[in-house]
Amino acid sequence: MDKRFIYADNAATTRVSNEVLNAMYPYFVTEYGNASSIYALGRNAKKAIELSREKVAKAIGAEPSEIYFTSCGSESDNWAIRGTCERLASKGKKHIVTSVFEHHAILHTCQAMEKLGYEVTYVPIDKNGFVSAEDVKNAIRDDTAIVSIMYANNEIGTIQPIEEIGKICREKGVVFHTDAVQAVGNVEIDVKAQNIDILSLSGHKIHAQKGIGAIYVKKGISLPNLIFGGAQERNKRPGTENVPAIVGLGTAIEIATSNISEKRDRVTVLRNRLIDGILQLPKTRLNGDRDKRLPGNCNISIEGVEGESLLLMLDINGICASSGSACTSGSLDPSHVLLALGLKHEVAHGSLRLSISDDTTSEDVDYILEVVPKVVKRLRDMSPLWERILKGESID
Amino acid sequence: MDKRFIYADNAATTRVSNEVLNAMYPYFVTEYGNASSIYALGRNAKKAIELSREKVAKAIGAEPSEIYFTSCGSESDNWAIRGTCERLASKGKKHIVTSVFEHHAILHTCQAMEKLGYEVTYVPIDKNGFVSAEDVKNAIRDDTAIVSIMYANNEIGTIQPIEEIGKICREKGVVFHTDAVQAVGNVEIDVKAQNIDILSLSGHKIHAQKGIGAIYVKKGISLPNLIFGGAQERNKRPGTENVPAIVGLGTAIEIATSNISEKRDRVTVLRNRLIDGILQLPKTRLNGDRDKRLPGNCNISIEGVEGESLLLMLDINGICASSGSACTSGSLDPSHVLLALGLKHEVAHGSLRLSISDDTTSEDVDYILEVVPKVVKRLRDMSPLWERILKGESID
Amino acid sequence: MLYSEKVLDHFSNPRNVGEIENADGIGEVGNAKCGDIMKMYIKVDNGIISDVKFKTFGCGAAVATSSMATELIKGKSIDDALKLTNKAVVEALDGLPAVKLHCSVLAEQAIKAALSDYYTKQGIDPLPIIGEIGECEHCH
Amino acid sequence: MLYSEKVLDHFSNPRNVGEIENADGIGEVGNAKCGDIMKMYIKVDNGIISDVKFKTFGCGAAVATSSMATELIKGKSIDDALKLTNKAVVEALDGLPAVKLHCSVLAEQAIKAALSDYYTKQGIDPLPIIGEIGECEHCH
Ligand SMILES: Cc1ncc(COP(=O)(O)O)c(C=O)c1O
Ligand SMILES: Cc1ncc(COP(=O)(O)O)c(C=O)c1O
Repeated sequence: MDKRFIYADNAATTRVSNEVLNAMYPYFVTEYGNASSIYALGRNAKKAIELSREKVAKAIGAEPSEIYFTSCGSESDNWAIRGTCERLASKGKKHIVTSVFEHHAILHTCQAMEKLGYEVTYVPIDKNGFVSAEDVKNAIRDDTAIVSIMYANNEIGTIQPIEEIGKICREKGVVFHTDAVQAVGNVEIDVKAQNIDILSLSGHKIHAQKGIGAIYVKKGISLPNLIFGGAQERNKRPGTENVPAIVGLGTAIEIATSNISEKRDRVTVLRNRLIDGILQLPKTRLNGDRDKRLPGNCNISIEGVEGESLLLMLDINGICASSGSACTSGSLDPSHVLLALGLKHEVAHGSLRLSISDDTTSEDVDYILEVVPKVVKRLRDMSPLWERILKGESID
Repeated sequence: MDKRFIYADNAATTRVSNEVLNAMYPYFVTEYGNASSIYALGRNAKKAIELSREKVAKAIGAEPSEIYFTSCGSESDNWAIRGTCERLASKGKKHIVTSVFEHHAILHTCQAMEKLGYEVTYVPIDKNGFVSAEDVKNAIRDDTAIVSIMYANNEIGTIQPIEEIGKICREKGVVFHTDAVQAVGNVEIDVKAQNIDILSLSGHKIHAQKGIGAIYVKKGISLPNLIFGGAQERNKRPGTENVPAIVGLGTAIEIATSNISEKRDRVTVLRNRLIDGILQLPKTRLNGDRDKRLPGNCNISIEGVEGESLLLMLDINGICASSGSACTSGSLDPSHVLLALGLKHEVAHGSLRLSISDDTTSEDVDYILEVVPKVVKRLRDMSPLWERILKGESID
Repeated sequence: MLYSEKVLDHFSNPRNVGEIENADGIGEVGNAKCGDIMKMYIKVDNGIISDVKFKTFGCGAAVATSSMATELIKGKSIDDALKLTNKAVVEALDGLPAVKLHCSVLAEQAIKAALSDYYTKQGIDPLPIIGEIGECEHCH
Repeated sequence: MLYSEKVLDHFSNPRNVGEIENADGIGEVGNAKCGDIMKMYIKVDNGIISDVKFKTFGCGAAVATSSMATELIKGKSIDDALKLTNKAVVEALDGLPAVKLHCSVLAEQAIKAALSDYYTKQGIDPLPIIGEIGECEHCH
């Protein structure tokens, strides 16, 4: 078997597609004007931004005037939480509802709010990786400023009951934010039908550039600024507009949302082959529900193997993947998502996330399914735990 | 005279240079890995970021560990002010010293701090466009958290006595921040020699992409986060790193600072020709000191002419320029910088900022000096004020 | 902020720029401080505005609305000219950015001011006919 | 977080992986919860570590430090092996990321644990010779 290069970490980031790069290109070198400038070069930039805003709006069923560009998904998340809290502070709303398995952009922002005197309820997830709308409902209090539940989880890919939660929040009159960074382009989103008040998205998960994001804020909600300065983005987000990246995001989101269902079917078939193939290895388990998950997401715990070395070994074989092990982030704890799912530390340490995209081919899947068992065998052979695991001994 | 296209608004933004675009390119389509990922594709991205950090550090005399990448100059400015205030809040420091002619990223942040109970002293500028170090000294109080004075002004280009102010702040034990967005690449900066504690810079003023900035924070100062989330930038600035833009910034700053003095001499000659040429028109005045200004900056008030129509008319003739009129920003007030200089509203409305770069040629200057007088004549002929101005009547 | 093609056309090639010697009515509105002054000159023959010219100090929209307004009243009766609203000027220009709407108000006021001057010169009190012209609320 | 070429080499091609049947000493340190376990097997002949093997469950640095540590003590005297510090392992690997330094500590401890076991099997109290091995402070 020849060595191939397979990028199977699309949940971490994606390649900028050729269409996107082509769309961006002129804004680097010919249409490089400042979008606030009055001359044609500036007006062209401005027009391109507004066209992109329309595309982003259309992709999620919003109005262009409800979209603001930001520098990333994390900024959008921070802005949603802190802006809403600030806006409602004078009304005595000092409580936040979120879930235990949100992205750190939400969790660490909530922790920062706790330091400022806010109370945060972290609703749990069940063993399939779902937040229950009922739990959210019960968590809402009179002083709840915002409910923030992610649309789809970045590690285990489970898609949450957003419409139900949206309905509950609307009934209770509470602002509902969803981090849809992983969902956009994979799931049909309609902010109006789903009663979403604020939504975060990011370009680099859908083949646009890193460092560009957007936030949808429902008309009527005036989010105080997170960053102050010039009049860009209708006085809401200063900084000379990143025109090429904005144009790229518009292009990318249009492509990503134009044929979701067809793409989903195709990718799901490949993804299921991956899941089924890897689950044939002994002592493995799928993390997150099998069906209600992002089409490209495969997350499997492989006992007796540590995540980082698994990734390095896959890398040597040309496969880019991710793990529930948070080694790279400077922490030794395994992923909070897998722990929230009820996994033991040692199992969580040995998780493998493969996230494929529309570019992934059937041959890529064949290759992955050839390499993973070999690599796992090699690491298990090297592991002092593996025999004990096979014997059913406790390895705590 | 043939129509040419001349971009003379480099203080607003710049074209991405070919060197920068070439450096960025691979990080869009081949080296697109997430810099936090463990596999080679991620490690390469990480290495590129660290190399860029070294270049940025070197350009201003800092250590790489003192540099954090941000999404723009505005974010850096916000972070400097708000982070420092937050850090020192427990010490009862509730006072900020800045100047009247800062960029809005500073001024509007200061206003936001005022709403939170901070007091802000806005030191004035003199008629040549300088902050006095003495005024800064006198403004510092026991409870001053931070002094923020821009390195060079974006409208009139005047270069401030940074070293003197730095010395005063160091003596008084007050944190000194400077917004060097306009200065980097034009002026030799040495944060250590100049006693600068925090410095903001932005890529798009030096031929890198829009939407990338950096902040220098002196070792020992731990700035609380402005944005919370992942572990990127040593836990200080989350969001998947914008690798291509960061690489571009490193490339751009290396080029911009590699031959400052030679470039300055060349550009200054052209800039002086522009100034002298336009000042030959009656009823004009140079804004800002003639010598201690950014090499590419020419800012002249032209009585009897309104800024926006001047810009539109220049645009028709292929010249991109800017004005002290803030029309485009949705405000009808003329620039706070020109008013701070003591200009009357009606004079401030009629200002022209030409900001040339290293790419500007002598022929470009010839062309500008041919077009500007024609356009001014046309607008003055159309203006009901011009005859009155010539007669010396008051037009208030 | 984006100008329509029409606005840019009327700015680049403004119609009816200039002065009318011995004009029958002259009106000037706006002020330099706020950045816009419009001066309108009219010639009236038998209740018809037979000629109109303007001079404007101001932004692109100020010039374009002046130009369009003169076009819209040239050859029209005084009555029709008095009925010209700023909205009609804006529509004729295919719209104006929100922050520039005040320029169209100025254009309407300039016409009224010129007609007011015309009536005054005729010895007729303009107030019952034209009403208070007021000042642009953006400038004060 | 970047690994040196040496670390990547020792990870990809770890030296001395495996077990030694009838080893003279076996040491195991770390725990699965914290993600790293190292098990070291040694064969001792006349005070010389004539053979050494390891099995490791852990990250790239854990594997690489195990591999490097075995290389550094193989053929050495027990005395020399006891003098091996985690710092020496790190240096031999051209450095480790700060968050991975604890892996080198584990490697040092694994050797000590194996030697401790060796002494115990010889009927010698290892404590005065080797001292307390302690636990990795990162894991507890
Ligand atoms: C002096 C100064 N500070 C801050 C900024 C803001 O930089 P950015 O557009 O990257 O946010 C600018 C330019 O826009 C500037 O000229
Ligand atoms: C669910 C989720 N939220 C937020 C983010 C942050 O996005 P960004 O890297 O653009 O800041 C990510 C990805 O990193 C994500 O997967």
